[in-house]
Amino acid sequence: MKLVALVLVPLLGGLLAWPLGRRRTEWARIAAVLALGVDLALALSLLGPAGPGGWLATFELPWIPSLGIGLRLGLDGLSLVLVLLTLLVGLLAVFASWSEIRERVGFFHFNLCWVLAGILGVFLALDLVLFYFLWELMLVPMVFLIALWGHERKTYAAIKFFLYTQASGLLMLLAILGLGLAHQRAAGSWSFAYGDLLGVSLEPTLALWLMLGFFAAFAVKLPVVVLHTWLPDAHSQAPTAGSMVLAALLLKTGAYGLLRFAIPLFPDASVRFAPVAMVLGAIGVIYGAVLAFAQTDLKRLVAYTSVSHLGFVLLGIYAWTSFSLTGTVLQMVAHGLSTGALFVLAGALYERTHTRDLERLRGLAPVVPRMGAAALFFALASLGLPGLGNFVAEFLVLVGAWEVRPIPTTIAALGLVAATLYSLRFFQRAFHGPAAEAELADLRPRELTVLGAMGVALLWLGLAPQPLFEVVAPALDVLLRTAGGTP
Amino acid sequence: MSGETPMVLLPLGITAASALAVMLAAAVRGPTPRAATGRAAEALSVLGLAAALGSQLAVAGAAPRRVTPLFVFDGVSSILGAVVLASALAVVLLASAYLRRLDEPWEEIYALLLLGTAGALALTSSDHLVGLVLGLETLSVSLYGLVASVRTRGDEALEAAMKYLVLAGAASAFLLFGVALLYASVGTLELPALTAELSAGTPAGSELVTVAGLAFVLVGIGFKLALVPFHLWTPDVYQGAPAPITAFVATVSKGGVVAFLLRLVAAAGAVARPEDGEGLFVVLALLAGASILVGNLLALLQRDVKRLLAYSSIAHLGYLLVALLAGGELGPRAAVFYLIAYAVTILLAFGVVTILSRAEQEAGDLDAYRGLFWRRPILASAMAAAVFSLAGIPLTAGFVAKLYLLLAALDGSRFGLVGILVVGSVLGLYYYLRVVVAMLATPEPETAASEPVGASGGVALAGLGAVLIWIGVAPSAWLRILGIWLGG
Amino acid sequence: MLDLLWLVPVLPLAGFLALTFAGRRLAKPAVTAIGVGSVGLSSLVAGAVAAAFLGHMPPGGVHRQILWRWFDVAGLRPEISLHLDALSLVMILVVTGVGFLIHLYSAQFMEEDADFARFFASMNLFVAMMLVLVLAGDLLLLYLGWEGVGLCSFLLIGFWYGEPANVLAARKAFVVTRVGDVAMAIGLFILVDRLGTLDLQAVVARAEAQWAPGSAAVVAVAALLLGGAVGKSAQLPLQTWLPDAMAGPTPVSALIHAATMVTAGVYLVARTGGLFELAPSIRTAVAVIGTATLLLAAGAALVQRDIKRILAYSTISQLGYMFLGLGVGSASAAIFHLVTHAFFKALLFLGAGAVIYACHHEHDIFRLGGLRRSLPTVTWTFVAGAAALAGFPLVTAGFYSKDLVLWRAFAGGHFLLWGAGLLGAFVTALYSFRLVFVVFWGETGTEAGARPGWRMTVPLTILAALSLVGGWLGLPAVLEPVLGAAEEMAEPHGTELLLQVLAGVVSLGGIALAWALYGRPGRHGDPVADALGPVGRWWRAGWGFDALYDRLFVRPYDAVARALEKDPVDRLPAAAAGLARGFHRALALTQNGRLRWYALSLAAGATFALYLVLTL
Amino acid sequence: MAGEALALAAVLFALGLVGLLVRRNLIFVLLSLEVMLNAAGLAFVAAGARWGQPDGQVTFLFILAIAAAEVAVGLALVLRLQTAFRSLDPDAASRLGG
Repeated sequence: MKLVALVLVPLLGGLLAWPLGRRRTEWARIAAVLALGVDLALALSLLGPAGPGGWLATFELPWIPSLGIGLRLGLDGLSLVLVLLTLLVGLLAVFASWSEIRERVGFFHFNLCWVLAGILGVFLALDLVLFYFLWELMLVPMVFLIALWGHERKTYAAIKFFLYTQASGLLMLLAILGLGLAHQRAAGSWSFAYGDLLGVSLEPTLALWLMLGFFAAFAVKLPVVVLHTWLPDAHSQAPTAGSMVLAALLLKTGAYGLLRFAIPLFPDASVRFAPVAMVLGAIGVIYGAVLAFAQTDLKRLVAYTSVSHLGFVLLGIYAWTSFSLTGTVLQMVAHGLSTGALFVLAGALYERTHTRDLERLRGLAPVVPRMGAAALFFALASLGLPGLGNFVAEFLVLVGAWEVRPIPTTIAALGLVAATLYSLRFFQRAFHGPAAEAELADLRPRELTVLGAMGVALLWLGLAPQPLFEVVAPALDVLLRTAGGTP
Repeated sequence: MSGETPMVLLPLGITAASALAVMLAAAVRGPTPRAATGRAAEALSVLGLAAALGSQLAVAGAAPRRVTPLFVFDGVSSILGAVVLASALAVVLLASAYLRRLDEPWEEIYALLLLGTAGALALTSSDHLVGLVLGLETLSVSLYGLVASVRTRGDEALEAAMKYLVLAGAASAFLLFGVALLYASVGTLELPALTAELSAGTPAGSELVTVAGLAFVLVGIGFKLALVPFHLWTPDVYQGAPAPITAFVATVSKGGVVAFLLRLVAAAGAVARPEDGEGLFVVLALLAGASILVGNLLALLQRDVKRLLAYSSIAHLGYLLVALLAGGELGPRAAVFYLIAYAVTILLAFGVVTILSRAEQEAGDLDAYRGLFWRRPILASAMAAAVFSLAGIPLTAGFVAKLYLLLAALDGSRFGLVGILVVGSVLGLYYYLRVVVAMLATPEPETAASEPVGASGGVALAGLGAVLIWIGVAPSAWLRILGIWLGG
Repeated sequence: MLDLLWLVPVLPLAGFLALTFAGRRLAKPAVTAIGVGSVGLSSLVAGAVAAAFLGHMPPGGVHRQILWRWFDVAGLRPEISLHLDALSLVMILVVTGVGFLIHLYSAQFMEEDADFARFFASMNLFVAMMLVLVLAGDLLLLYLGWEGVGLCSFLLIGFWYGEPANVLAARKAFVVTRVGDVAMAIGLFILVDRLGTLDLQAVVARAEAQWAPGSAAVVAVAALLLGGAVGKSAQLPLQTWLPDAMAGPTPVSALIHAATMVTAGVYLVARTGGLFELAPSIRTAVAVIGTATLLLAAGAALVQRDIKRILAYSTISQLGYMFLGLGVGSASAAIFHLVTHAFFKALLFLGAGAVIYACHHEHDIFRLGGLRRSLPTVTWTFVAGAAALAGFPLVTAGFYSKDLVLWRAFAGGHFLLWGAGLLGAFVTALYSFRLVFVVFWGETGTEAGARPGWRMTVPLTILAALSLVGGWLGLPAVLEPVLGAAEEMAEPHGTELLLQVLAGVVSLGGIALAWALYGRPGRHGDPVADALGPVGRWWRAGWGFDALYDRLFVRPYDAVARALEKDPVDRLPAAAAGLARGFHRALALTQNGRLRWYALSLAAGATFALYLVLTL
Repeated sequence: MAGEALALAAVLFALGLVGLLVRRNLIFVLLSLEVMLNAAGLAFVAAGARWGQPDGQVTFLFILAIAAAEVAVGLALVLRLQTAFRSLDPDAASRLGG
């Protein structure tokens, strides 16, 4: 029941925030904070020893019984970590948009809460149709966030995002239905339950096609290079909170989908596909980094760094080893925090200077020293400086991937140099050079709190990530065993 | 004929009687003020349709029963009859405010609406080619009148009506000629017997006649369903007709034809040996694929909302055809379910259009919807829900319907059509989203008048919206009813 | 006492944190107290630890302090642990000791700078990271320190970030060293993959147990670790960042060149000597790289005009000696040279800083001159440092340590390398005294302005003393238990003595030549550079490496990035959208509103349906 | 016999269709429509004769009624069209499109 509440609380919070925001804008913000805070407490209360199969909690209720579709939810360590990340980033996003969003505040928080609810649902769903339902559900409010509160090309970006994700989602839907049909033909009864579908034996060609259907949807979200071009537009056009949610959370649903569904459901097909995916991951690391280096729009730059960082995730997932999966999970969390923070900074800069153009942002360090320090810190996180979460994550991913496929791994490792280039370029372009002659307000306490929380979390993940690993380890072990992967 | 027969004929009877009553009311208007007659006609129609719907639901679920060689009352007719009646009721309710704003008498419109509904109702249960012809023509002739019925709509309506009359007349001629040819070659007009005969082998020497007959029947049906390449009339009629009439064309007139097609395909499928059935199926598959692609492509950059919905209806009927072609246990159910979801959705959409429109200046152009969300949030939300349902986004009926439809299509191994469907859906997402984005646009433009929703319109919108979400969130009750009524 | 070891890195780290978060609200004296005091305290603790360690040598000569376990994944359990043995002891003493002196000096040198607190924060972090690096008991923690010093070098080289050139130099330092770091990281991947651990002791032990000498894995690991070391220690081919690194304030150069950063590579190779022993080919490569670097850098140093650049190239060259020492299997000689070099190079940089401080930031040695009259303390301490660098026989530390390296090369049978080293020594003597004579003798160039106060002269004096007497420390004996005793001497002691004399003669010869060319009154110009002509210009440009890399890597990368800027992949969806739009336009033409055309389509459709049904 | 009648009906139908397509006067368009409908009626009668059933004739009666209704509405529209557009060209009214 707690699991249902986990999804419902933000939904209700959003429904509450909308009308409240018409009365007084602060009320909408407070409603959102309260809802997410309560939800966070709820999620934390689920921490505990894992039950059989690694589950911490499960829930089941029939939904469309004639087709074996149910409201099946389950939470294991992996889900829990992502749920906590979602709520944390969600809260921070509310704070980060406190002064940025001034119009239609109630509706903004409604959308924000609903996106978060959709994402939470995705991390919990254990019925494939329900998963798809929530997968699609989270897009619409996200589109609204971009289309309403975005920057100059918001409509273009919103529609592009919508089309990419929906089109790939349709392919996944086909794969889900195909899998359900295969189960129905084999077992004689309908079911879309994750547990039931895990065991379906499929003819190899069919399995490959179905796997590709899932992969398409997750690859768009992740994003995998070639399918990534929605991302720079969406990220750069969205408001700060939108960019945060996109980068920190929405992309992670792709990785989560691969971990939870694409590989365990089709282990053999995934083994066949793994070399391709790992090469794609390595290409993504480099391609994203080179393009990030080339950008002049600050938010676009950060967006391309996501392409690069999520390349590591793809590499790690398809290496399918303990090391790489642990690293992948950590990378998901750490990237969420570091990139989220960079978007907060970009938003703060935009709010003050009204530009995201690196050609025009110059020498800001003496003007806004705190912001400079924060930018440096998160740029360093982004380039994988040891001591911060991203390093441990990338290290584990690469170690794990190295055992499986050294050549793509080496290419990806070169991405660390490329990451240095773009991170330093970003930081130095904006903050170094002859001092800017502008009077700008430095980070305000609220912004400092948001960034501080993210920074502390990154340090914790970089220096003592063991508690996190202990939460996810049972879940990852189960996944590894399910897909018969190498340990 | 047993004693219960009148019961199954009750809905048709009530509808026809209401039509007569409205005509009488109009005829005896005499000195009473115009508005009073109009309202009386409206009340009569609402009551009549509600009663018909009630009786329809009351007789639904009974064992299949044949009444005269022309009609059969079974699950299909129960469901689709209910769909037709409910749609007609919704149209009448939605039209209320629009018609009351008119500067001319409007009670005849109700008479025509009721007559057309009766024709569509007849179609849903007709199991006989002559039944088909009768139902179709009753419906069509009413529609010609309806399209041109509002004088203040001006030249556009007139043009639309003329086009519709000539083209639909030609299509009827094709249909009739096709039926005649089939009759000539097979010797029966009853659908089950006809398909049985056909599957037993085409009578020697009359292959040409038989297949030509089939092809011409398909032309007639394809025209009514606005399938490509018989679709060109659709956007013009949708645009030219008064908004509530467009809603009627989009739902009621489709429901009856789909029922007949369902019977045709089911009958053909039940006896099909691959070599016989394939010809028909291939043609239908081509029509479906072409409709999906062409409909969506035509809608892509369309700026007039009514035209946009017309093109989208072309595509949606293509989707529906995919389910029909899938066959099996799921196919017909998916098709009927899709039709229900589509009817609810499109009624909601045209409901909003109707409420925003005056006969002289209808809310056609997308600009009329710019910033609607901030001016009239509830109407805009309803429109958004409808548009999302058309796009197949979760929480709406369209999502579940599309899911079910795809499942059926995959089950029937219609992979090529599924591929086309996916491409078409993606194209569709673009223009549906454009409508939503326009409604969210800021800053909202200054607008002259804001038309009141009216009580009956409000009730209809609320009901349609509720059903839309209900189906989208908890469809299992609906699926169960379908399972029971459609058997299997 | 040993349990206080953790304080050694933590104190400067605490200084960094305090200055970062409160620095701008503190008065300068308070900043000085925190910045200098934290490192000072750290050096005191280090001294106490050293006393305790040497007093009661722990069993095995190693003291381990485990702070916490970093993580535990699939059997890999890196720890945040401190590893104290003779090698790390020497290193922490040098880092904290020399580091403290440099901090003290900076307190005056940087007094006028607006970003005083930021400067000390970065310096403290630099020291802390270097201490983490040398104390790490686990290669992963070592890597943390390793990258940490890279970061700090970035922060400090680019300290005056208002100047675009400094910004570029800072980025260059970080990026070039990171290239090496990536190589090292891949080496670590192999270690984890094959050995399942990154613990320093376990790695060497397991490597010896599992890997045959010269096997592919160990060669690969050693080569990759060498890649890291080459980057940090500015050896060929990754030496290009160091000459530019002088863009930072002079104390920063002193810190980078003496106590921290560049010595990390030497330390790493010494620390993982066990692996290199298993990979003889790579060890030879170390020696060859060292020798090549020492010659190239010495040549470049000979023709520079910028005082700090001369010292920078001399650092590269001296690091080459250390690599030579490592390569011929005498890590203790290399570390010995590292220590003495730390003394005299810190001294030289601080002296150069004092000159620059006094002479209005004039860097060109030919515009300076005759400073021995106005800056006597600086002059004499600088001469002491230069003498140590030149290996002035008997009375300087540099002589002993350099000679030990050369002797070990000779004794190991690497005559060619020995010869090259000797040649390098001659050039070293020549260029160091070229610098001394041009700057401090001759006619007065730039007038000396500000006089250095006690906070600058005290460190200079202490370092001068250490540069002179540091050679008698007997360090090799302390280090040999850790780094392995030198192999049995192939030659009798007589040869060693003979070679020492030879080295002394070479050094004196170089100094004499320098006097002849630059020292005698009335001399003008730069005869060596003039004699070398275009070759000299080539050398002055660092043998053209910068230009080469610019063509080979920087410009192509820029070009590729610019070409990709608009993301060519984005044309795909654009093309798809264009296609759809084209279809839409074409189809929209059919909707022309004409009744007869519509009727025609009906007829055509019917015909088509008929045709289909007939043919199927 | 039935064959020939059907062929005649087909010819009539085709003539009607061609008339519909080529005539530039709405009155004649409606007439062509009548021809097509009657062709269908003829086919029904012929088919009924072939099978000796009354169904054909009955349907023909239906068709007569249908055709009458069509034309009635059609002529009404033609009247209004004539006043609105001052033309009986079927393509005169083509404002809708696109």
